[in-house]
Amino acid sequence: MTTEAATASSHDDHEIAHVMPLPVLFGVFATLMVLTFLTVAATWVNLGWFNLPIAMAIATVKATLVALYFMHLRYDAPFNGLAFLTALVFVALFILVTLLDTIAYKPSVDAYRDANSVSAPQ
Amino acid sequence: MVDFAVGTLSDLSRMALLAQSDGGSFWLPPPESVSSWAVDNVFYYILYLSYFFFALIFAVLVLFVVRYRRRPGVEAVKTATHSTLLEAVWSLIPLGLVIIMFYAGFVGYVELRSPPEQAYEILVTARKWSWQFTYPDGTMATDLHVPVGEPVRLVMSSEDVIHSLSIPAFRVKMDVVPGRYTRTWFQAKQPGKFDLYCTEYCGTGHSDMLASVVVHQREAFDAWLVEAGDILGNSATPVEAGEKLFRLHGCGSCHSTDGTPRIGPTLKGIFGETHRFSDGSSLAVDENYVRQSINEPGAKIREGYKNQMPTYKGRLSNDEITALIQYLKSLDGG
Amino acid sequence: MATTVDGKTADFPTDRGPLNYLNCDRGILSWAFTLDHKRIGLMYLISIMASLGLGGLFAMLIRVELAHSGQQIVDENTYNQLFTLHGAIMVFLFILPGIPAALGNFVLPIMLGAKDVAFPRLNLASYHLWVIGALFFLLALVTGGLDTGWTLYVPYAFQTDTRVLTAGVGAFILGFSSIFTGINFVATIHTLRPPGMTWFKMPLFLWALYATAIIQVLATPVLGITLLLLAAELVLGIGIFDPTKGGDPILFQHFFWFYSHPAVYIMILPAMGIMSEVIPTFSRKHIFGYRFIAYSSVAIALLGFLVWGHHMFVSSQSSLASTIFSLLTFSVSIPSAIKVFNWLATMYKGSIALDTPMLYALSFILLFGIGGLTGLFLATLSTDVQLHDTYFVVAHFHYTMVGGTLIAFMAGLHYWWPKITGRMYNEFWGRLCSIGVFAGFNLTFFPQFVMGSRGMPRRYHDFPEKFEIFHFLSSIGAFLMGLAMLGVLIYLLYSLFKGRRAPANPWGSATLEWQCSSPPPKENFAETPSVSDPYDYDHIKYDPEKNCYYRVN
Amino acid sequence: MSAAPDHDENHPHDLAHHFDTHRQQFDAGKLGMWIFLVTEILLFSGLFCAYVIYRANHPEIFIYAHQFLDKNLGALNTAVLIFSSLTMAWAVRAAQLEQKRALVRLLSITLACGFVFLGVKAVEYHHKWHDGLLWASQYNPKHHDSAEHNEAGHGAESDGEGLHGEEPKNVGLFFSIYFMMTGLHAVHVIAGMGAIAWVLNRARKGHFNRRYFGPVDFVGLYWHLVDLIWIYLFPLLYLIH
Ligand code: HEA
Ligand code: HEA
Ligand code: HEC
Ligand code: CUA
Ligand SMILES: [Cu+2]
Repeated sequence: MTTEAATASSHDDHEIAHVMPLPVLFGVFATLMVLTFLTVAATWVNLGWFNLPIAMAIATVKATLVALYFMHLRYDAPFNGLAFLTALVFVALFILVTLLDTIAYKPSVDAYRDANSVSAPQ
Repeated sequence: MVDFAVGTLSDLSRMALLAQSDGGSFWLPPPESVSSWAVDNVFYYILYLSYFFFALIFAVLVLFVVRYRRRPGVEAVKTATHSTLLEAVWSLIPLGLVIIMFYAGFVGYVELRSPPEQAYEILVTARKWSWQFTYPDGTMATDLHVPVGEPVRLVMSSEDVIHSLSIPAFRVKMDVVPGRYTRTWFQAKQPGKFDLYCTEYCGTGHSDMLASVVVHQREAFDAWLVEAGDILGNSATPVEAGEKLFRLHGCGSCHSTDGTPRIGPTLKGIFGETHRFSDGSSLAVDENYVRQSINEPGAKIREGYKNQMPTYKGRLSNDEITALIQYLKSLDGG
Repeated sequence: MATTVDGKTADFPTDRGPLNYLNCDRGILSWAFTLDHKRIGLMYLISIMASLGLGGLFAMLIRVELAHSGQQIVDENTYNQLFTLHGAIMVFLFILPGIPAALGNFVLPIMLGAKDVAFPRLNLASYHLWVIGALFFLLALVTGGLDTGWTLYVPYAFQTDTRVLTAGVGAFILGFSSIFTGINFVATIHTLRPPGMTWFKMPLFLWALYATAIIQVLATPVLGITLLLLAAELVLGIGIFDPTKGGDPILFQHFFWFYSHPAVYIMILPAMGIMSEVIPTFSRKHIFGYRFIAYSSVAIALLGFLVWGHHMFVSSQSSLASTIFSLLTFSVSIPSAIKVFNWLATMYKGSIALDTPMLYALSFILLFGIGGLTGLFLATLSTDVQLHDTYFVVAHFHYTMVGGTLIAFMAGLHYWWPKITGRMYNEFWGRLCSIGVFAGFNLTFFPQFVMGSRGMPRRYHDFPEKFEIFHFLSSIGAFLMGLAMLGVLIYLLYSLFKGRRAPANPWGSATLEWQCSSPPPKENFAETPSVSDPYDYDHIKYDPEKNCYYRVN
Repeated sequence: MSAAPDHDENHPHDLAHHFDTHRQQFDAGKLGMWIFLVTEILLFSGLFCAYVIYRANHPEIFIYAHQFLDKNLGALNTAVLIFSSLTMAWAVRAAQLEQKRALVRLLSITLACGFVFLGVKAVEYHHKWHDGLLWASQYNPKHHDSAEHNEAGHGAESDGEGLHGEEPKNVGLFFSIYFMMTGLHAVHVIAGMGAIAWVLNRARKGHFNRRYFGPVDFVGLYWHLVDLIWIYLFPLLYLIH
């Protein structure tokens, strides 16, 4: 790929960003489609609670592929990837801590609901 | 200017005196519940640490400013631009101190959040903008009466927005949240009367959402409970009973008795009036209509108002409703 | 016609270059659509000072109402609007954009030695969004006000008749304005540093702005989604936060504080950055512990995300979560402590000049010290039960936001005023008013600690007799402070017309912005400035004749 | 040495005045875009948080309600978005290699995919609207009294067994979350399409070359993020067990 880019005339001669080879793009696309099919297929069998982690795992593989190849992260300045990961870490923090709290106080909500089970008018 | 300074100084000294005069310290009101230590001990620990660090910073700052103030011909002296040791010292010392702080606060918190098994349970209902305390025998009151020396557990819920029950003398504070129960507890040390505030902002009447906590000896408490429970019996007239019920059940938070509309229509002088309803019908107000309004408020919605009134079916007996009706009728004269 | 002052021979230290950023283009449009970070910064500065004035006006009305128990000038509903609007305006319009968008915008590229921020158009958009957001706030103000408290807690916010939706839209837009500033600062600091300007050659103000930008980028979007969900509730009734529809009002508080706690560090970090410039300059001493201060900014920014639940200790948040949050909250106080002690150490054996910026800086150390130390009472689980939602909290956050940020803003404003306007203000009045602000401030808010710990709840239109004395003192103090602030406004305005022309480097600072003329030329530097240690004052010498400093190499 | 002139000959017109090289300009833009994506992720985090909390505390609502979503349409839209991501990534390549015709074509295809996605979404929303499957305050399901509903072949999922189970309380909350998530996502799709249309126009005018293709790349990043979020939305909303 480098040669292709370098043929254009210019004085600052190294390319500005990595150019994605077409086979990689197609390969990633095909994998994504297969994985999409797999997520749907996974719901045909009932694995109980296990369905959710499977679906999430597949989604995460897909997301990683998109980020690494379609979004060039693999060839990019590491800081960009770091920013992306940081975002995910903070999202996880936000969700997990809030979740922890809601689960812990749920009994006091349920107790009230059971005691006042005339549901509010809609 | 001098007057002002003198005045301010004397105000400041009054502030200090006033603080002492109620038996509390400059900072905290007197500790009136057995768990007050849970707050006070840590409070003073942090307070003295803060005095220390503030004094330290203040002293160093003044010293440096005086000693090293800029003078002609005197240049700054080059000193080290960093010292890992020094910096480690002044990170690690505070670190140790705050860990103690956290732990002491945690121990206190556990105390404040763990009522003893055998506690006297009172239900608290908060609504804009009044408190209602319901005792195990069904008695209701708008002030919180409790026996001295016994643990009391409050089980609280709100009918509208978030409120918060705060009794500073007992070091008690807990939000009262719609759609769930929240709990708190305390055990009063001695009889007396204390302030109870709503400390979560809840709208117009937030600063009026006050009540008293009255701590009785056990016998006096029992007597109070009997008396408070029998509203019809301990009132001279049905009208007086009706007025008490009106207050206890918080009707006044939506209805005025002086003619001004609020969330609900005023209840002054409604008897004999003809009211129109949102479905277009109309009716002359009589005892049956008022009884229905209280038992099934949604049946007829007064024009211009929303269906916001809760039902009182099961909460008010027939006789109590009769007393309420007498009271409402009495408003006509005034 | 050199635009850098690189030796005693430089011919114009007291002379402004014929063309500077202020007069190079004329006409209102050349301002409204300028891409110059200095002009944008200046427009921000004027705007946020107007907001400060408006918020301050509401504060004065609050204090009049609370001077005595019983109703003084306004009824309950109006009072509720007063503190809400005071809080909301001060937070969203003044203090969050305050230092970064106004002073930061002006100074950041120059300090860095760059011509502009990385995305000048985004910068302009940020300002335009600020204006639109402010207009929504004003719209809410005139069409029915807002009475929810600045925290917008539900379900009250669903039930009030006031303009929650309008104000919410305003705050949403202001959030984007803040995000744009943050994105710009991160990208600028990463990619526009000229040769020689390494990360550890950067002035600490830039580290502070960088840390602030991290928070702006990571936290503000959560405010956005919170407001979006609030709006969807008001318009559609989606019920996620509404207990009558099966929703959870405490969840709203988690959302709100996930943003708003980090936001308090958006307020304080840039203020600390200003301290790290002003204190070394006026002590003529190298900053002590550069790296610790730099790292502690980033540490505060990141740790600040772990503590939001300390606002919810008595909200019915679970004890488990409360315990974790309390523990983590203390972690933030360590980097703060490091900074305070390092500033003090910087002054050791210095040559301390008590000019106005330095007086504010010294006030900052004392007042932020009190504000931070009282934060420890609130971070502790059991004491917070007593103190939550009382005036103790009100006093705590005024000591940090006013005693900390506003005072630091004043320090920065006076410090960079000559650079921004090209004029010197009157030093005598400057010192006098800074003392007035200090005294008035303490008289206003110190009594509030005492009444707070004794139980006085916040957001109260009226109060029991026993708190009378505290409230009265507080009101007196507020007027004193208001008066001093008015004095500041007057002598600053006066200096624009009658002030002495400012030299390039009036204070003897070593950072780059003092190497270009006052006010700076359009593209900051015609010659690439020489980058060296930003706290090395050996090369900066005083010229008593011209009453300014020059650089020797 | 006067103030820097607005244009000098060494400074190309597609390099902004405050940058020294194209590379610096590109890196700054790319970093800026990534940080913007970070803010987008955190914007969505609130909705994911609401989702996780209600799903963890009230799984019955989700299990019951997801039957009303059409898996096939969801999968179709997933495929459409992934395909559009491919054409977008390819477009960036074309821009880098100065293949102008390919660039214009690929961007057009991407844009078209956006329309298809929105079209499918509109069909889904329409069905929900028709069936009263709306957010909490408007939730008013009509499935029990409309027999022709199942014959029309939508609504209940393809296994065609009709509805399982008692309706739990507060099912409307699921639809609140569903509409907020897919709605906000759709807004992002629309914004992305606007951005694509803008670069498409510039591409037609030949603005891009191997040193200046930043806008294509940045819009691409944004578009991929929109895809990435959908990759999670699809199993979370449509494929619940
Ligand atoms: C600029 C804004 C700012 C800053 C910097 C801070 C800083 C801190 N805040 Fe504050 N806070 C607010 C603004 C701010 N706060 C606001 C606006 C509210 C109320 C919002 C509302 O409800 O309306 C609030 C409320 C608030 C609460 C909730 C109270 C309640 O509602 O019940 C808590 C609880 O933990 C808290 C804690 C802290 C702590 C631990 C710090 C720490 O970061 C402080 C660290 C600093 C120091 C510790 C001082 C320096 C160090 C030394 C002098 C050395 C000695 C130190 C040790 C021995 C440790 N704050
Ligand atoms: C940056 C934030 C900020 C600032 C600067 C201030 C400044 C002040 N605040 Fe405020 N305050 C808040 C943020 C702030 N406050 C918040 C968030 C709340 C909570 C709201 C809520 O509960 O929802 C609050 C609440 C609050 C209360 C509690 C109300 C209640 O709970 O019932 C009180 C009461 O005394 C008060 C008083 C004051 C006073 C006297 C000042 C003084 O310091 C003001 C000084 C005066 C001025 C600044 C005006 C002078 C200006 C000019 C003359 C023109 C401009 C000139 C120049 C810029 C040079 N504030
Ligand atoms: C939460 C607010 C609220 C409370 C508490 C409340 N009401 Fe009402 N009330 C309303 C509203 C709103 C209406 C008008 C709508 C309607 O007719 O239901 C109303 C209507 C009425 C009416 C009919 C008035 C008319 O003019 O037609 C009567 C009588 C009444 N209430 C009595 C009471 C009594 C007695 C109590 C206390 C035991 C009480 N209400 C408590 C809100 C309230
Ligand atoms: Cu009830 Cu405040
Ligand atoms: Cu906080």
